[in-house]
Amino acid sequence: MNWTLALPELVLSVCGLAILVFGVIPKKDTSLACTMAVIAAFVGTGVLILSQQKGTAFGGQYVADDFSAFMKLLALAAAAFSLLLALDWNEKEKLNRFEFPILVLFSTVGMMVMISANDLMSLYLGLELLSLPLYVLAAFDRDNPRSAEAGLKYFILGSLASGMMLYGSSLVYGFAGTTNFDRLADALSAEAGVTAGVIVGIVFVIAALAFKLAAVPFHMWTPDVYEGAPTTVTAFFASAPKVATVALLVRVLTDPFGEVVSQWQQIVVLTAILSMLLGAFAAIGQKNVKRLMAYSSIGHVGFILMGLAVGGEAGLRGVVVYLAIYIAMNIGAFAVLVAMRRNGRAVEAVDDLAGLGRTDPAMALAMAIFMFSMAGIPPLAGFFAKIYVLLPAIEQGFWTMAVIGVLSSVVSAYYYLRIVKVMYFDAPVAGFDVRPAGVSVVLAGTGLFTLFFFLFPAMLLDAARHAVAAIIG
Amino acid sequence: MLTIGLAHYLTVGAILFVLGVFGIFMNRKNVIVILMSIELILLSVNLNLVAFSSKLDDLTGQVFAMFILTVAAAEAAIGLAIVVIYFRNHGSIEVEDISALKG
Amino acid sequence: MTQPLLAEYFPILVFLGIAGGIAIAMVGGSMLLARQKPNAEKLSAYECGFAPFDDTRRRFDVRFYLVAILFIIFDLEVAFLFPWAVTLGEIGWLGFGSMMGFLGVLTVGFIYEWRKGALDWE
Amino acid sequence: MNAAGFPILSLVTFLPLVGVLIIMMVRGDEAVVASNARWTALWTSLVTFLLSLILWAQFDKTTADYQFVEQVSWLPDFGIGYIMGVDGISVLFVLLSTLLTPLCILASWTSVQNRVREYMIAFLILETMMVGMFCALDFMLFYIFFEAVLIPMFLIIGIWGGPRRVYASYKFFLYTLLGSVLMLLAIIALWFQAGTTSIPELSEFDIPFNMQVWMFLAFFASFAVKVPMWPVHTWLPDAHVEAPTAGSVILAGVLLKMGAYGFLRFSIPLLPEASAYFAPFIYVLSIVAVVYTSLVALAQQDMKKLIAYSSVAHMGIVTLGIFTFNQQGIEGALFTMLSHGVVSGALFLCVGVVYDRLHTREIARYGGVAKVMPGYAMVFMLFTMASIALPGTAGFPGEFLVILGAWAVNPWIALGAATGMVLGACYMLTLYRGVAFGKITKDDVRALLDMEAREYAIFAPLIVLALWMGIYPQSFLSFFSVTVAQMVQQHQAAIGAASRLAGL
Amino acid sequence: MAEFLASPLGILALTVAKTLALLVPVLIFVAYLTWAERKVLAAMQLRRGPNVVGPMGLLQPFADALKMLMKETIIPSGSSRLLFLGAPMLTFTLAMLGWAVIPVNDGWAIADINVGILYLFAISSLGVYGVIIAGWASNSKYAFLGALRSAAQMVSYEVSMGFVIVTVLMCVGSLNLTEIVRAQENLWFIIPLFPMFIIFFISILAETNRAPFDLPEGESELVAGFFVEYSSMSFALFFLGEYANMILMSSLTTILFLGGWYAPFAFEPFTWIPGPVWFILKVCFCLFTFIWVRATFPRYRYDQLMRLGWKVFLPFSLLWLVMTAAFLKLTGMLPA
Repeated sequence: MNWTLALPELVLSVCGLAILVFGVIPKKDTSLACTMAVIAAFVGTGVLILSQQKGTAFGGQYVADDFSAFMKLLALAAAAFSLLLALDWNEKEKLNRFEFPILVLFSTVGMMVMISANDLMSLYLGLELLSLPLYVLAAFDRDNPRSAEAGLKYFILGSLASGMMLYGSSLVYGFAGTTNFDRLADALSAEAGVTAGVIVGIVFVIAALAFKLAAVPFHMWTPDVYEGAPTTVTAFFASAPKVATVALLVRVLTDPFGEVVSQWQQIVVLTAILSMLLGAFAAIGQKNVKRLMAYSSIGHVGFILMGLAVGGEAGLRGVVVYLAIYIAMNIGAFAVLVAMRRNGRAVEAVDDLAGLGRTDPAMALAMAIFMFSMAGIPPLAGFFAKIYVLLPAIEQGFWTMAVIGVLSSVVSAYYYLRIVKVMYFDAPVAGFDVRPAGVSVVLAGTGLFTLFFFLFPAMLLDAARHAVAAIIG
Repeated sequence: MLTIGLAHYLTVGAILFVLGVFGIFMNRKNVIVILMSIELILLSVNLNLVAFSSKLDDLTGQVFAMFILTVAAAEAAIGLAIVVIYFRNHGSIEVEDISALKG
Repeated sequence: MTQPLLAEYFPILVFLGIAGGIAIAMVGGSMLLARQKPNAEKLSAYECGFAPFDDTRRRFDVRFYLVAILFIIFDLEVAFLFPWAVTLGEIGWLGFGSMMGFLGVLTVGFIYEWRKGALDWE
Repeated sequence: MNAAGFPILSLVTFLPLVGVLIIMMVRGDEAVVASNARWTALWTSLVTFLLSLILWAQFDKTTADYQFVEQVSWLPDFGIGYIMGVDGISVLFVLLSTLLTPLCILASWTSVQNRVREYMIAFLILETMMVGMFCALDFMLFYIFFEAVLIPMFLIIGIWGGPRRVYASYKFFLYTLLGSVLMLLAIIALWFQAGTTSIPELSEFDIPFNMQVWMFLAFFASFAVKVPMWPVHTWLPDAHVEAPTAGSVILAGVLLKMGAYGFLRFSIPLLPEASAYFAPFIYVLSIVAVVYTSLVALAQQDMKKLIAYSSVAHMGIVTLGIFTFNQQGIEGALFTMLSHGVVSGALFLCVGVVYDRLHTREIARYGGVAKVMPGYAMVFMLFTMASIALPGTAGFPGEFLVILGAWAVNPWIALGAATGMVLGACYMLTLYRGVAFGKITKDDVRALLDMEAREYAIFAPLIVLALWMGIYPQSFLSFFSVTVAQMVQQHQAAIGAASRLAGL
Repeated sequence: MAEFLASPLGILALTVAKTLALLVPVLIFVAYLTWAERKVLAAMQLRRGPNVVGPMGLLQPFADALKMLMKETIIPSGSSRLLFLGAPMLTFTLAMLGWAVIPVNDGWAIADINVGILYLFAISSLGVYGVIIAGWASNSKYAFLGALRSAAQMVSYEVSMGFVIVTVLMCVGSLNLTEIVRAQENLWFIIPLFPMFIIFFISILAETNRAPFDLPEGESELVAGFFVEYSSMSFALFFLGEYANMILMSSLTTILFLGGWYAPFAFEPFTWIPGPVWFILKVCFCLFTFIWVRATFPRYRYDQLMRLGWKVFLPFSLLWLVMTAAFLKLTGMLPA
């Protein structure tokens, strides 16, 4: 029982519990200290992951490999950055309750479990541990009707998704006889193992994960939840959980279901295409930045799914690289959203960004970088992300998907440009309140990464290659 | 005497599942009904798992069912809490009223 | 497929039938035997002389929800404890430790609830 | 390492970014920042230009090989490297870019008053991207520079442009992006075929014909928009009209050449059979562009629009020349590109001179400018003549060579091109007459002052060039004649090989 | 005959007979419990109690039953009829259902299922439904509030009850009720687990809504709580259900802590008396304590009640559970 492999998760959980106790005991406000403690815990866990051994534990339920390590680090970084963003905003919005970082922490633990899941059971547990805090976080601004509604919607649809996943898992279990990924792969590699029941189960599982990932046609909740939830929560939503879900999807589709590629590939291709198209077109008319980002995220998920549909070493590497770059851009963009406060009130209309190029050139520059990058304009990181996904797609002959992908990225460039246009071309309205330090740190980090990624792409690429090798080999 | 076999359990499970899904989408009255529908879905899954577990003579399914029960409890707790928050803000838990966010 | 197991529960089914039958017979018998003479006043809900002026079920204290939620959590804990307790002799120190970890987590939750005042009624 | 002894191309490419850094670091009130930004940008671009003159001096005109080559491993996994180098085709464009940039900065000295710092930064970044694009010897690298140009140009048009700048900038951006993403797909496909994106290696590689067709279409989508060829030229008049003067200059002087350069660098050497296959199609589009846009230009009231349409017509001549696949045609096309870069840039500057004074570009608002601004009238006339391709000016040798080359292919095509030249004379002279001659009817025109020293300084090098290119074209032709000769030879070899294959 | 008994119909007939043989005495027991309660209370309050109907009022329960039977069944106009009538039936049925697994003597349980304690625990949990449905269906504020209070109270104490049961199970190693009793052959669990016994006993008081935890039906504030709207036989069913539950819980206490059918000392003359008699005696003792408590203690305030359940019993029983587990584990005294 080599449970020490799961040490990062265990340590993080224990830290979470300790911080919870530490946060609740004193009478005074402990939110700042708790946030800092959680960030420290994230950093510590990251170090642990780096020094972690590889292998499987808990009777095959849990696997620690290079892939999981990479994804976990990514998720931890995303979570830590989201928390940095949350510091000031939550305080101003009177959301500075110490539960916030702790919920983020537990959600992150869920992600880590999910990333390391090697069994439908641990997959489910991780997914729920990830989701449950998110439901709460969405409704965190409990006196705000929109937040409560976002929480409710997210909860209902999220629960439905996990129900679907469970139903699928039960079928897979019943017809394949096991829930363990390795044994599933064995079972499915036999001709007789692939029965209709298993296929239905797999479809259900994939659909549920697509739900969590907000891929079309399971995206309905995304814009509402993104808009309704507090901005800092949305920043978290849009980043870290995506890492975990994608990681899981990668593992599930390559490891146990890899033997039945032909059964799910078309579904993923279709989902990818629809997501890219919807992400491109639906965002055009949006007035609310958060909504816009929601649709944008759907489009990016489409690209990620493209890599997944293509599969293989190159495809998965594309997924990993895209994900990492997307997370950086996205958190950066949300940092700007978090800084959108005027006279002490949070604003979130696209037009509120008007003239940011005058009033806060640095932030406007960063935002412009993120927008151009998301649109896929070289030499920014987003361009490379798209390349690494398009590359295998074309290699494997997925021409339709690739062409639709690039065309949708042109369409989406339209609305990314709109933000740049509003910031630089439009007459300034009153400036935003002073940019909080946390936002500046995040902006600087993600902005420099996005801008200068092209100088040393090899670092990320090598890491991605190692990660993918672990899951393919 | 009628022997109750795997197919029967699966059929009941499928019916419950479909009922649950329809309960979520068709329901126009009350959010609590949605929560109950979710429980129904989880129930159907448990039924499936336990039936399979018995059929396969493998404990995994039952362990899985236990986990689902646990998580379902947590989920129900959170769901109830969110419904309460929602109710306090909107003064109603009618499904048709959930439309402040649109686009 | 599980006939022997079900057979053990057969008496319970019989029990259920008989007990339910008695209950129905008692209520039904009373309704048949006794004179039924309802009127509007008699059928109105009990109020201290007022006409009822609000929907009864409209709102109630959120703390009841809280108790319900707490119950769900702790009752589940008990559900896990049952099999653990019965097999404690066979599962070794790892089994013991796991449950202690689980209880520890719950204790932290309990401390949290306590400090947050979830356990105070007033 | 190379002929210059140091990585000169990278230095020329990235030197402007040093200027950007300096400008970004300046703190102080707006006036200080603005003047600092102007001077820094000017000096940076001048130093860059001077540095680039080394290329002129050290370029070996006797070989068609790539020179000053630098190679650094960049994305070894994907076979993408950072490869820079120039040959006869590109070296003069590097010089053209580095020359026009300081002129543009000078031209914007007083006309751009708000957000000077950002403006200068945008221009310097633009310079980096342009130079980088012409130097890139890796297809992916090329694409990156090619696309990245969009960002500063979008901002230049959108922020400092005219009333419909938002529309124009969007149109510019999206048109070009749409074209280039298709090219991106083709690049990726090519990459898989060849396993590399290095241009020298790619040109050794044979691509099956049906794949060539698809790739040609994808490349065409990108380059044709950029050139721009009829009928995807409509972004150009909008962009030109709305862009600030310097933006128009760069746009006409360099950015339009990117498309034609792309044809020369990629379409023809990499896809010789497909190029030959599509050549008639290109001829038709080019002739239509030349004739149609000339007619449209005749009807314009707006000076910039008129020149913009004339650019489309000139670029039609260029594409025509490129696809003749013979020495004269391609040399002519290259020369026309250079001369057009100088001349149309200068024309836009001419418009800018009067626009700065009266803030209108309507031809009818002027008239009789020659009386009050004799110096300006002289300069303007010179460039008008050059644009008409009067012998002795920069425009002539190129267009003449193209017509010669076209004649070799098909006399009717040459006739079409010649018609364009005639029409060009019509609209250019109309423009010039409308602005310079006639009675002065408006008071504000009467009060116009002639050009000042700074403006002469801007025009001086252009005048020199326009005359030099016209009178002694050989000093420019010599740069690329060897390269072109080799290109033509390779093309014919490839076509021959293909037809032999087909014959088998 | 033997052949008939082996046939399905025969099994059915036998089971019905067994069931009736248990249920009828239980119902009579319930009836006399009400009589006994009044008598004991009267004695404690120096009164006489029922003494008119029959000798010593022994026929009083039947008189009461007859009266109930002849009363009009009132169904309030705003109520949900089906639920309104269903709730008392449910309560009653559940109270009866538990008896199916109670072993009065070794091997005497009608359904000797291997998870008997879980079954009982589940049945007693379901009791909440009767209460909630009654309160909801009545459409009366008092009933509704009473039902909520009752439900909250029942679930609150159920948790600590659960912990207590788990502690006992650890000492037994089985979920079977007969096994649990057998494990106490030498030592009743009341001795090593005395604190848990106390908690358990108090919890079942709360679980059955008995004084001093009878707030849900607190006459002074809620005029009988969740069954304020009930009359006639449906009222009687609640009543019967409550008393049947008391007896059931007493039996459970007997099984868990008081050694079931075993004599207190395993030597003569105690062993002369048969097991079932010991069992009934122990149950009677518990019931007497129930009534004794009612006569002695004032009613709790609701917040005190919740405080006691959540803040005292829950942590204490949890702690005791952990300590017991650790002790058993360390000393190796666990049943293997």
